[in-house]
Amino acid sequence: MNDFRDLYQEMILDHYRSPRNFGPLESQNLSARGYNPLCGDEVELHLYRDGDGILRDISFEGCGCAISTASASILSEVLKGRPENEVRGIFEEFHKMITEEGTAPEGEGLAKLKVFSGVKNFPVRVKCATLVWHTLIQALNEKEEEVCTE
Amino acid sequence: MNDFRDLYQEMILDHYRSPRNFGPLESQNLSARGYNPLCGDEVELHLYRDGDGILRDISFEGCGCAISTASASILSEVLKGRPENEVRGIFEEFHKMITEEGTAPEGEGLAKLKVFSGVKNFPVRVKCATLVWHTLIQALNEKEEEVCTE
Amino acid sequence: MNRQSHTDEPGGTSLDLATVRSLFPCLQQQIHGNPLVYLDSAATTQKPISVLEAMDGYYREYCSNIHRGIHTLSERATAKYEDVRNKVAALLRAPDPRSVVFTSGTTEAINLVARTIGRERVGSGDEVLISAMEHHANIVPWQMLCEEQGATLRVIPCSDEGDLILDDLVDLISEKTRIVAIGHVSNAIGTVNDIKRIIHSAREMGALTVVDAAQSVPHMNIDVEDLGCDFLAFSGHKVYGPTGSGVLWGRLELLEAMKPWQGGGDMIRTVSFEKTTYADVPLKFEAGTPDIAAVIGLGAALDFVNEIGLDAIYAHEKELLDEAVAKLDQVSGVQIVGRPNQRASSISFVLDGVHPHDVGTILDQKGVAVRAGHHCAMPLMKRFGLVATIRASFGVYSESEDVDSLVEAIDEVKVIFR
Amino acid sequence: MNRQSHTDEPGGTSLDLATVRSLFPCLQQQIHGNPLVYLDSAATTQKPISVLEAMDGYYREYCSNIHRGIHTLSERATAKYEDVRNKVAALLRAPDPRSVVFTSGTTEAINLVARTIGRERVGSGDEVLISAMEHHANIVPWQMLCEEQGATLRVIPCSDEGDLILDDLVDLISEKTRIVAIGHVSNAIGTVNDIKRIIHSAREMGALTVVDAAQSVPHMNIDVEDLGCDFLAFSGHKVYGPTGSGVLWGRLELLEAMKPWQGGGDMIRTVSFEKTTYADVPLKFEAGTPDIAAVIGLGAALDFVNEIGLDAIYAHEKELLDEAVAKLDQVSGVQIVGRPNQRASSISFVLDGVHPHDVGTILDQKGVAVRAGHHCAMPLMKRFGLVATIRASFGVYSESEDVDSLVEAIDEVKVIFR
Ligand SMILES: Cc1ncc(COP(=O)(O)O)c(C=O)c1O
Ligand SMILES: Cc1ncc(COP(=O)(O)O)c(C=O)c1O
Repeated sequence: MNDFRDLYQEMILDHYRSPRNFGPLESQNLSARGYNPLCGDEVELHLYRDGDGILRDISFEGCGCAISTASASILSEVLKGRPENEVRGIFEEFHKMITEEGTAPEGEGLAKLKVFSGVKNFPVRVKCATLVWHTLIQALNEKEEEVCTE
Repeated sequence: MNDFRDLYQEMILDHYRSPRNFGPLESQNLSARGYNPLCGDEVELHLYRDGDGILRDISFEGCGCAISTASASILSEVLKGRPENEVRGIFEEFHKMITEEGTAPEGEGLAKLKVFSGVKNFPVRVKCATLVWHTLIQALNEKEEEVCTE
Repeated sequence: MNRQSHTDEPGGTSLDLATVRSLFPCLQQQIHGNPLVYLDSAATTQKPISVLEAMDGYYREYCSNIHRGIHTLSERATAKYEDVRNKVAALLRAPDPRSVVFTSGTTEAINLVARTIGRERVGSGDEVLISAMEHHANIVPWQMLCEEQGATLRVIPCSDEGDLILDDLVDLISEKTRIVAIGHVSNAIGTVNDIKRIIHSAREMGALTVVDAAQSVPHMNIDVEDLGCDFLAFSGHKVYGPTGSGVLWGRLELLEAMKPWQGGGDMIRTVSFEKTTYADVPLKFEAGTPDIAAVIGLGAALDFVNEIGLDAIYAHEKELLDEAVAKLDQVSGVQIVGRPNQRASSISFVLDGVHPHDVGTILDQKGVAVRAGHHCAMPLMKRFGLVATIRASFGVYSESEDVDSLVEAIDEVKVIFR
Repeated sequence: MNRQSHTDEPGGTSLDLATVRSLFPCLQQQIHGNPLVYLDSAATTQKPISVLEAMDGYYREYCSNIHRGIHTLSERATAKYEDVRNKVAALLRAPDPRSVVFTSGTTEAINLVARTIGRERVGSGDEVLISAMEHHANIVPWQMLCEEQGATLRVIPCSDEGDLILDDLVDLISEKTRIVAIGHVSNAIGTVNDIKRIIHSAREMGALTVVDAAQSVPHMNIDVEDLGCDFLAFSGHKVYGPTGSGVLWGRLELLEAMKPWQGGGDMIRTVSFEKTTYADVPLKFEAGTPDIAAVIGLGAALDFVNEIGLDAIYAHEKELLDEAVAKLDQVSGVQIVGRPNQRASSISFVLDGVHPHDVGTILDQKGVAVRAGHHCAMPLMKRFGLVATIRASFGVYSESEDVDSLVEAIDEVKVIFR
């Protein structure tokens, strides 16, 4: 049996109740919107990427369910200050972790992402956890269309 | 088991091979067309009804399968010279005979219709046996549309 | 025609629930170690064994294509298929089985109407009226039609209680109104609408009326003559029948005058490259090989429903709905969405501080199957300022214990999200 | 994606016919006291037990609606349903499963194309090209489209042998030709058409190509990339699957650019009364609750077909078709309609002095199930100066004894009609 307590770990609930980096971003120079038709949730991601490709600042608005909100909140904390290339690699590892038997992304400051490893046992919730990540990639690719996790 | 020999009685086969009253009718003052989408067969019925409502002459063209051809041929023989009202009554009895446990139409000169009693055991062939009859009623009612036994 | 007699005493027959439940194999299972509590019947009902056996019987004993076949298997299949038309006509108290068109579901039935007579009747500047609580299946086809024809979509508003506001009906329905398409029962919040009144007003102004009966046919007796509507659509899979079966009932004279929709086999009388003539109703609207097995299964489903009786089903479900409302009202943090005058099928609610999606996941872990989402009724969600709700919906096999399991599981959610 | 390997040696696997036949419950019966000889597979095939079990499994174990459901049953059903998309893509060697749209059958698939991209591409003065041997499903939708748009329907003629005459293809396909819609295998006379050549010519002139593969998918390997077509349609019930299942495959970029057809749930992304946005392909084209059970059954049918292999099926059926042609040629009075270069699925014939309908009735009494009629191909019948033929059609379970029973029963017809 998959225990839903693996899914709803304390850290996730905490970020759900008090999301970090929530709100608009004055310095923003990149942004994108994502939509999850399953829960009806929408996220808007704001980024400031400097000339060296470093994500200097990240914030988000919207979201809804605990998983997608916590995912956005933790993403914003964990990725702030990292270079774009590294961020793309982290998403790949993160995606593996929650869909296949992959391990959590390794590296300094990434331990928090491990709280989402329980999502693997809840396939319909994978889209909730990845919505903000797909939106991030969309923003980095400077694509206009809204991301949709259909 | 329903024996198909009950269906294909000698008289039916005879009328199929040599249909009586086949061809146009010079004196015609009523006519109608009927179509059976199941076998693709079409029948055109020609009538001469006199002022007293007597069917003085009957002929047909078209048809196709043994049952519908024999039905048209035997109808033309059996009904010639009968008043319209009687003819409608005969159709009702005929219809009962080939769909429910009705007996054959009684009356002088109607015995031939009995050869169709075997049709009762072949429900999909009922339309073949009745096509010309429905067409007859259509002609008597002076309706324009083609009859279709859908 | 094979009409069923309908008793006048609602609840006259009381339901033997244990026996009823034993007829549904899918209910006899555990989910994550808990007995399945199926509260998603508005999405699709479970199917009794008799329905599965009817379909299996077709496939094992007389599997063949219908119409125009002269061999024994085809003859049997055709007779069985056509007999279901009589059963549907009897269910809807429709005088003529030829007015019953088989479709793949409610959605196809509504699209058929919009794309045939809808196109003919609705022109530039005309109006189509729907309500604020329609399912997308009764919004999008009309929206597409209005866009194509330059017509306007108007909407009967919904009160905070979740009832349609009919006071201004005279303003909403005018000579411009060509079609009024209304859901009988809301799949999202369970409101039973006073469609008779709406139909009456629409007819007075000469508008066509279309009833989306997807959520009423499974729960209450329907009489199309008494309602006075022109078209009525429902889905077999929501009334204990198979997926792939559905019905469009229409007034015979309208169906006869309508152009066909899809082209193909069975819907034609004769085809040549120069000229094609169409079959009579209902075959004119049933192009191609229909879902023969599903229609035969629908026949068995209607037999099942008739055996218990829709009055008994309605009474049983009403009792459960009342009980669920009362018990959910006791749970702190639960807000029921809509307090309609009359309710059938469903209850929607939200839980303070927890997203419906999270509620759904945890309930599922407890074996309780509910829907969490917009229930294909986004405009209604918006009306209530929500993006999603949790919906519990009931069927003939639902029992009081299901309500208790639901409430217990919600308590568990609250523990986690405390 | 779950691609099957395809052996290059036709007939390399030889078929264990007794085992195959034992998988089909409906074949194990007597008709009028004679063993059933089912020679009507072109109308619909019999279904193997595995298909019935797959559907039954859905209804008994995880019956629920799909997409947007977050409970376990819905999750299982969604995964099973979506997995069949992969199987269909593998069957057709389609690179992307999103290019597979589930429909209720070939008829709906062709209508979908005609009503969406057909409407957009075909205007006044344009032409649509079909062939003289199309099934009504691939005639009537184009005829309706041409009539509506003021376009012209043109027809590739058919030779006395029953082959399409392709010599004048350059004259038939011009810049005016917007769509070329061709049947791969004739359901009426069994011709395998050289569609690759036709598609090539059509593409050169910029016309869209639509393949009616209803009678080819059950009998031969198909590779949509190799064929080069834009759309391809088939019916599940003709390839050992359930009624109600069908497929439209289309080029992804075309599907993506196309407007949706039917409106409803599942095909939308967001709905408001002001603005509705549509889901991505393939869901954009799957409005409403699909025939979930039938799609799951189709998955099992494709597994069955893959296990035997279409090369082996083709080889087995070719042997039987050759044998049937040879034996029917020996029966005096029998005239086979069409002697095509390559044949699959069916043989049509007439018997001197006996109407096909009467032949059909007597054959049925002997347990031999054939079709007698126009086979939804009236223009082709007319081409041969006939109103009807008798058609014997074959499947993987057909055997040499079936051919003998057919010939014996024809002898009996001749005795009666002597
Ligand atoms: C060649 C061909 N095209 C189209 C169809 C129509 O298929 P369906 O009736 O399953 O939609 C058929 C089957 O009758 C066929 O044989
Ligand atoms: C009120 C209402 N209308 C229409 C539909 C659409 O039915 P289907 O998906 O069976 O076509 C539904 C079911 O989801 C419904 O509840």
